[in-house]
Amino acid sequence: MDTAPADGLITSAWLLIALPLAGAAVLLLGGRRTDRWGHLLGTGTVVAAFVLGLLCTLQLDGRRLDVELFTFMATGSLDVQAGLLFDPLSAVFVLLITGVGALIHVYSIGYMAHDPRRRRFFAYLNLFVAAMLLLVLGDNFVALYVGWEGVGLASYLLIAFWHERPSAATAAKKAFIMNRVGDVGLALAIFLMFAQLGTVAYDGVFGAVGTLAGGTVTAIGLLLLLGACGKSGQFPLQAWLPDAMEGPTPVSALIHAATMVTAGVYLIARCAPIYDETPTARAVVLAVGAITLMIGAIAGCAQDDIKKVLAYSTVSQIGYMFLAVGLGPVGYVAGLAHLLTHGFFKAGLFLGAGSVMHAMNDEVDMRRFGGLASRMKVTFVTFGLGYLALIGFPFLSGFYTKDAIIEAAFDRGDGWGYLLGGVAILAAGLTAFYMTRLMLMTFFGRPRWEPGVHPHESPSVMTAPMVLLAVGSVLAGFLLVVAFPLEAWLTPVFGEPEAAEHVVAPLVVSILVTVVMALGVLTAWLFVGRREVPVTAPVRVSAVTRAARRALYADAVNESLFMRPGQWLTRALVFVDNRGVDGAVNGLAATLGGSSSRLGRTQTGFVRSYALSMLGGAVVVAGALLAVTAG
Amino acid sequence: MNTFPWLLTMIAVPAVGAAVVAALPRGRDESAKRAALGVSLLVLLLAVLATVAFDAGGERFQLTTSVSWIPDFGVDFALGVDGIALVMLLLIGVLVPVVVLASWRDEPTGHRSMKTFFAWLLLLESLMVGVFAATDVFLFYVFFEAMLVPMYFLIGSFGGPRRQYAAVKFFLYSLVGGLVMLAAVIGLYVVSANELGEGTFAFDALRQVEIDPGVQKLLFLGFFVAFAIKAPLVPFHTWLPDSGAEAPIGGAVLLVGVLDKVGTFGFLRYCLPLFPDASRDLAPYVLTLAVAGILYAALLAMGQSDLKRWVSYTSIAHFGFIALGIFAFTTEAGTGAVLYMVNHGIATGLLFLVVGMLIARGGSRQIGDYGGVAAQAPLLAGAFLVACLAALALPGTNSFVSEFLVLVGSFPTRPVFTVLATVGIILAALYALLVYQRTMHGPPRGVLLEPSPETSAPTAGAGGGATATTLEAPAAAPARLRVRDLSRRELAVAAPMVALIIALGVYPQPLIDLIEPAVAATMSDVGADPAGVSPQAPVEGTD
Amino acid sequence: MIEAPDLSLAALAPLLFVFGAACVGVLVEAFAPRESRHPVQVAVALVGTLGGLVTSLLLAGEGLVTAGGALAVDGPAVFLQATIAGLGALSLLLFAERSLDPARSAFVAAAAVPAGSPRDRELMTAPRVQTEVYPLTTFAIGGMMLFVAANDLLIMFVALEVLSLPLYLISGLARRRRLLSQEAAVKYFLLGSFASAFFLYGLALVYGATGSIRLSAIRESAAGAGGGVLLVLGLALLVVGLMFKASVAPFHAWTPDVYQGAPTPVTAFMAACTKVAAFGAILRLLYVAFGTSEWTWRPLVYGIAIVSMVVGAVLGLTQTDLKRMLAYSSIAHAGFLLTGVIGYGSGADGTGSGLGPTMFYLLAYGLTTIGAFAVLTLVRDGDGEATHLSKWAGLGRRSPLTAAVMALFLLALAGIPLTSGFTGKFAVFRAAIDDGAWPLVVVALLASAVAAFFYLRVIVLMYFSEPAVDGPTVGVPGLPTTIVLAVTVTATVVLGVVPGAVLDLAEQAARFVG
Amino acid sequence: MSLTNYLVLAAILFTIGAVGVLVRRNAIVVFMCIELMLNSVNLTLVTFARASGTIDGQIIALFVMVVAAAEVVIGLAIIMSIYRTRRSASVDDANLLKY
Repeated sequence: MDTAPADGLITSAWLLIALPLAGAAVLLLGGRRTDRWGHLLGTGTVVAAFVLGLLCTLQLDGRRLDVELFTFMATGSLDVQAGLLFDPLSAVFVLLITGVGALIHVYSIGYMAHDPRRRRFFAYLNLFVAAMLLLVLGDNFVALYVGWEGVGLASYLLIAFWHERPSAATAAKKAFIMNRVGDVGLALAIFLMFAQLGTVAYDGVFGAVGTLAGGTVTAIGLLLLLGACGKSGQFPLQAWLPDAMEGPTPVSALIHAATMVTAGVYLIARCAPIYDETPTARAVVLAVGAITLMIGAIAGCAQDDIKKVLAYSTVSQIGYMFLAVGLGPVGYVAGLAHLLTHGFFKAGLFLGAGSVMHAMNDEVDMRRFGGLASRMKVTFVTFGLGYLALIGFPFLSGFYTKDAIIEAAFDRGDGWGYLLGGVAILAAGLTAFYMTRLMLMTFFGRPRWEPGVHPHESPSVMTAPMVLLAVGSVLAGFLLVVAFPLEAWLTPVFGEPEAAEHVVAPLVVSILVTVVMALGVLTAWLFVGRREVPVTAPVRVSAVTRAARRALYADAVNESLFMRPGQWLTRALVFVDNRGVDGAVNGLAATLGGSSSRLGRTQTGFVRSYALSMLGGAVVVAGALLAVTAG
Repeated sequence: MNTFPWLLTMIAVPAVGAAVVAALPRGRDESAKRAALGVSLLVLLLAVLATVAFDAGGERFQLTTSVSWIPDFGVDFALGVDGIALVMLLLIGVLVPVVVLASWRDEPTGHRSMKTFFAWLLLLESLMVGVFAATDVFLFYVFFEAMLVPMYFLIGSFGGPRRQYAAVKFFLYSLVGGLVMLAAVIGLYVVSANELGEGTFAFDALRQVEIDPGVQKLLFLGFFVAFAIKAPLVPFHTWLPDSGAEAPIGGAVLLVGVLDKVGTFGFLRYCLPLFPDASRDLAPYVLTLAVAGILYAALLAMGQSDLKRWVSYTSIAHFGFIALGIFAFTTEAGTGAVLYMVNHGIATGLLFLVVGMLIARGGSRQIGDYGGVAAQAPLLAGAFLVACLAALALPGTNSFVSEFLVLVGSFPTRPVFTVLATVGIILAALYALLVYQRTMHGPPRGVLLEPSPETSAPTAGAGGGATATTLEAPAAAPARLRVRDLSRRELAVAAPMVALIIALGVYPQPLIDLIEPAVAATMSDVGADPAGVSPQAPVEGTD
Repeated sequence: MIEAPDLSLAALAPLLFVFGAACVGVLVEAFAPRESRHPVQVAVALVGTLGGLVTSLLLAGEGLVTAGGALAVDGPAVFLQATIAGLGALSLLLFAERSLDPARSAFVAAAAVPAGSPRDRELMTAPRVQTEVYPLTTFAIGGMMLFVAANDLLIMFVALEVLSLPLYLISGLARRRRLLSQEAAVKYFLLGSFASAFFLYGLALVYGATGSIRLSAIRESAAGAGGGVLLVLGLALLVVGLMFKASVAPFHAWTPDVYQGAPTPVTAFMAACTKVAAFGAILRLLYVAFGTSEWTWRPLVYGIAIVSMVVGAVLGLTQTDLKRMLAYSSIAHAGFLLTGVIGYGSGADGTGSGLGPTMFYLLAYGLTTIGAFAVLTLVRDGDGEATHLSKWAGLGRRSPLTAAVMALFLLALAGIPLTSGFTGKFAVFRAAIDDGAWPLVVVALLASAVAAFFYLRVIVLMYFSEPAVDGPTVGVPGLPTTIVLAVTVTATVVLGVVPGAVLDLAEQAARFVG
Repeated sequence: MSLTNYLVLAAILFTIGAVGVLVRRNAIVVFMCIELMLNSVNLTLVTFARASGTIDGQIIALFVMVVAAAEVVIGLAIIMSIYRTRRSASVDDANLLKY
């Protein structure tokens, strides 16, 4: 796989990043005077980027094109060029980001209409899009890292958009910090590459990775994985993602469902050449994926906050993707396909949730919903389609992509394969359960609204994107797997797919999955649908439920393992620094002063004592001299 | 063009300016300010022109001036800059006008006239230029010590409540270090006299002297202690939080931004080239101090309740990174370290300035006395955020470039230390964002809160807060902040710094090109490959 | 048949000038009418000292032994004579200041009148001023100049007495706080003569050991015999006598009391000139007489230097009276000077040794310290000078110029670069390290760091603290004090910024003969 | 009779004088003790002069006497003046200056 210099329109691929960045700059620097048209500009830049991206993609036909921009930093043997790599993989992401991004921008026009800080909101959104595009377009790891932390910043700003709310501010900080933990892994991986290969460019690294010792490659792979876990909310760094729902709902849709959180998957797919060299690291990726998808699914079953449910669902869906890419060549495409479809239906679901909250005065507790189907038809339908797509209802997008992953898992053929496949299927059942529960609690049953709440359908500027995404959720799977196979499109990146001989016939898998899914739906109906939903969450519940509600105690663990000891350590060190280090110095000064005044006492003022001291001195001097000469 | 004595002029201009300002009649503060601003801008212009006259590819020291000063001591008044010194001069040139502007409307403690303040400031600038431009060790020492006096008066006369304690502490710490260094300076002279027959202080001549390793260690330590106190490295750091907290904002900026850089500059300019063997032997210990400092100071920063002390501790952590970069002995890390000196000067400068603006509004240094400022002073909050992001070295800000270079350059030779240091970037995120959240986010609270809660129509800044709080926040406090957002003058202070932070974060290469040759030369002095750690460099994991 | 000893009047010119002036002064005292005495005396004294200064400068580069070998008019002698004459002139100017004290003079009108008696009180306000101080001081200066040129122990002893006796007297002549002044005189006198008794006994023992008191002769026999017990004991006692004058610990006990009690101009005179003279003698004794057996005294001086630096620096920390503080500072400086003496270098004539640096240090220190005491005379309250630290609070606000000048002197004493103090320290430390005495230098540096603390404390008081409510008034100096301040300030700065020329002089002068 | 005895005697006298300075309170007596020390030195000097057969010793002794006389004049003057003020010649009473 070799890169050619870019040509034609693609030479201006940098505009993809520049446009939204310029938008952000204008909106931030322009201040109040851009308030009136700020949102339009913000949306415009992303739409423009989408169009450009589309055109570039059409010109691409399977090449890997490099856009050299300028020297970022070059000293000694380190040479970091600011350059873009436009290849099928990045093209896919460009389209996802700008496409879904554009829709969500449009949606936000309506959603944030009443917020006086809407302009800044769009600025941040643009900033995010720019950073995300840099992340997927950069042609070296440093560029990736810059985009990587750039999206982190944007996410921080957007989660904390309503920073008057302490919860929002805290959630934003938590997200940033936990991402930083991952970033350390990514950074160390880069250092290791430079130390071993003397380069940080994709081509250089991927070209030479074969020459490295196995241990080193594994180390690099694991460090990269750490970074991926941080960004994608995977175990053990998953705890920040649900809290991130403190941000405005469009943010949750764009950043914490469709695009940013899937960066980890992108990273691993992009680094396929590295992971191909190290089965160990791949195994860890698999484990992480499997664990996370269970955690997410279990936690999702017990949440009452509609956005939290979707958040945990995201966590578990990304778990699927990790599982896929962890499977190696057979899984990359499946994972990416799921990533794309997930991008559609999860974004749609979030937008739907947003529309519901919009109607319910930003109420998020599903126990306060109910019977909204009649009041909000468009939302209900679009949301419903997204729901079906997510649980993998036959022939909707989720069905295709999820099955592909599960098949790939089984295709490993060994015991692990069956285990992973089983887990995946089980999770599919759980997914069906919690999503159905969500549907029932939200749209069906008797209204349990707060007094004074008058649900109403959202304006068309909001519903239009929902409709489009719903369409996407329905068709995407079919299109990407059957009509225009993503596999073919990505061949230049991942090479020819070897025809996998299936250990379990795909049909069997599909049926199995569908049955389990049906079971999930059924149980949900039995538990939630049949009886009245209590307005306040029941207190006396099984340990399992309690654990699920608290997301298997992830936060508790983090607190007791890191936060508390950290705070204690800090307090201790402050004491040490003041009393110990500084105290030593001041102590020395005090000692000098004390000895000074004590010595001063010898200056009694009596002539005779002075004379005595002189005589003593004389004797000492004489003695000393004699000693010297004698000895 | 190179015949023009740039450096001499850059020393003379502010010195004369100081004299003029000091000579102004009492109460003429306005004119004093204008004069100070003019002079400092002139110096900036000179610095830029000097940079133009400087040929990055040329020989090591350029723009040199040298006249015999004290022949009996073999001392010359020799000036000259390499890339490292030059960028520091640029930093001085940038910071001083900003500081002057920032101190424009300060109401100093007591009834002291601002003109004295600006006179000291300009004198300080002159001496700072001198300390970086000196190529004669004796001359360097003279500037090194003389620099204390203006800073001592800036802290002592215009500082906070505990200024006397802080000033004396600052002076004594530096003096002790300086005196130990004096011993080493003299020793160096004597050694050179024995080696060359004729004693000398000229840097270039001294670099040729072969010094016996044992003696090297002693002399190295002499210099090292002085620089480690200045820089400051843990455990020589406790003076900085006091000075940083008590100094007037302008003084604090120059103290942390430039003065302390003399320490790290000294490592690079004097410790490494003059005592290469000792540097190599003692590097592990220095690196231990450096990394310990990164983690220790970061944790301490989290524990601070005083804004200015907080900034000081973050700086101590950053100095750890600089020291790491210097003593890793690779061109990449060294370049990164020098770049770090500049970037830290700008970033922490902005941090101090913004904190100063906040304190000017609230009249309190306690973090706990502020809250929810962002709601009403978005510009202030924005500037603060940029400063915090630069402090945690976010990509896109200048500090990222330098921190990345330091770490990526240190990793091949010193993996263990580098990994530990890298953990420090998590702590950096913590201490920066913790304080940002406490002061800027959350519901309005603290000293800026109006005693009488009034329910006027929310201004644009607070409106979002209004909707959000009424909708989500439990029992939105009726009491409102009333914070002036940045004034035009304050904008003029913050804007250039923010611009520099981003510009140098996106396109640092020009500075790197200035710095690299000098660093490479230094590294070859300590026997490292000036071409940098070549790929597949044998990784000595034995540190 | 005795042939007259050779006598080079030219070489003796400085001495003749000063002693002549002193004698004239006595005559003036006897015959001139009282009202015209003061100006005349001042004039005579100044002419004498300045004459001494000029002539000794003309003698620069001279190097001969004269007066039958009793006097060595060589580089160090001439340099130090010039220094003493110059510093003496400055001190005399301080004596002559009449515009500061409401009683027109710092000296008591009639020393014989009991302090506090009615007569004393009426004299307090009388216009009558006392003029005996001028000839007395001139004699002292002469004695000092003789001291540094003495080439045999007897002359040294005589010179010692000639310089001491007038000092005993004038330190008791303060116009205000007479009790303190008299007490200072008594203490100084008793301890001083006690010390000279030691010196004398040492002289006797050396004479006994070597059969001669000529320094060169002593050197020969010391080199030959390596010095018997007698010689060593003699050396010890001589050193004690001289160290006392130089106020080196542990022979410093008198210094704080006398400095505090004596009239400030006299203190200035003692602090500057006596130190120069004493160190001149020490250098000559150690280098010329015992130069060949330096291994005997070097460890001793090494130790004494450390003791002196530490005692001076540490005890200075807690002083609350400025004059007392400066006394301890002078003890510490004596230690620093000894580090210069340690730098013995090569060759008994002192070439390439600490001799030149030490002499430079003496000059620099003398000028600075006179200046500091001159500032002290300006700051006054109800009864004379306000020397208590607390009175100086906020002086920087009340009279910036005075405070600035004082700050300069303090920084110089602390040895901050670009002041004469730094140049001097650097020079002597370099000499010491050159001779391998770097541990001593490290101690010295730490000591000066400690000492810096109490200098800083004064600056902190003057600038960083609020003015005291009953603060002192800062008198407007008359012409003499103004001259002194101008000279000392200039010297302190010049010797710090461009010391080259003077360092050269000192280096060229660093040649002992005889 | 050996000259050593004279030296020893002189040494003893010197010591007596020194000790006297330390133990006696009256300023006059203290001063007399110092005179005693000086005179013991004179004895030493003449002894050595005799031993070495030179006359320098005697000459020095003469000088010393003259100087001592001068010292007496000065000393008594100072002591007198303080006595008249304090009405006491005890050196321990002069104790205002200390620490």
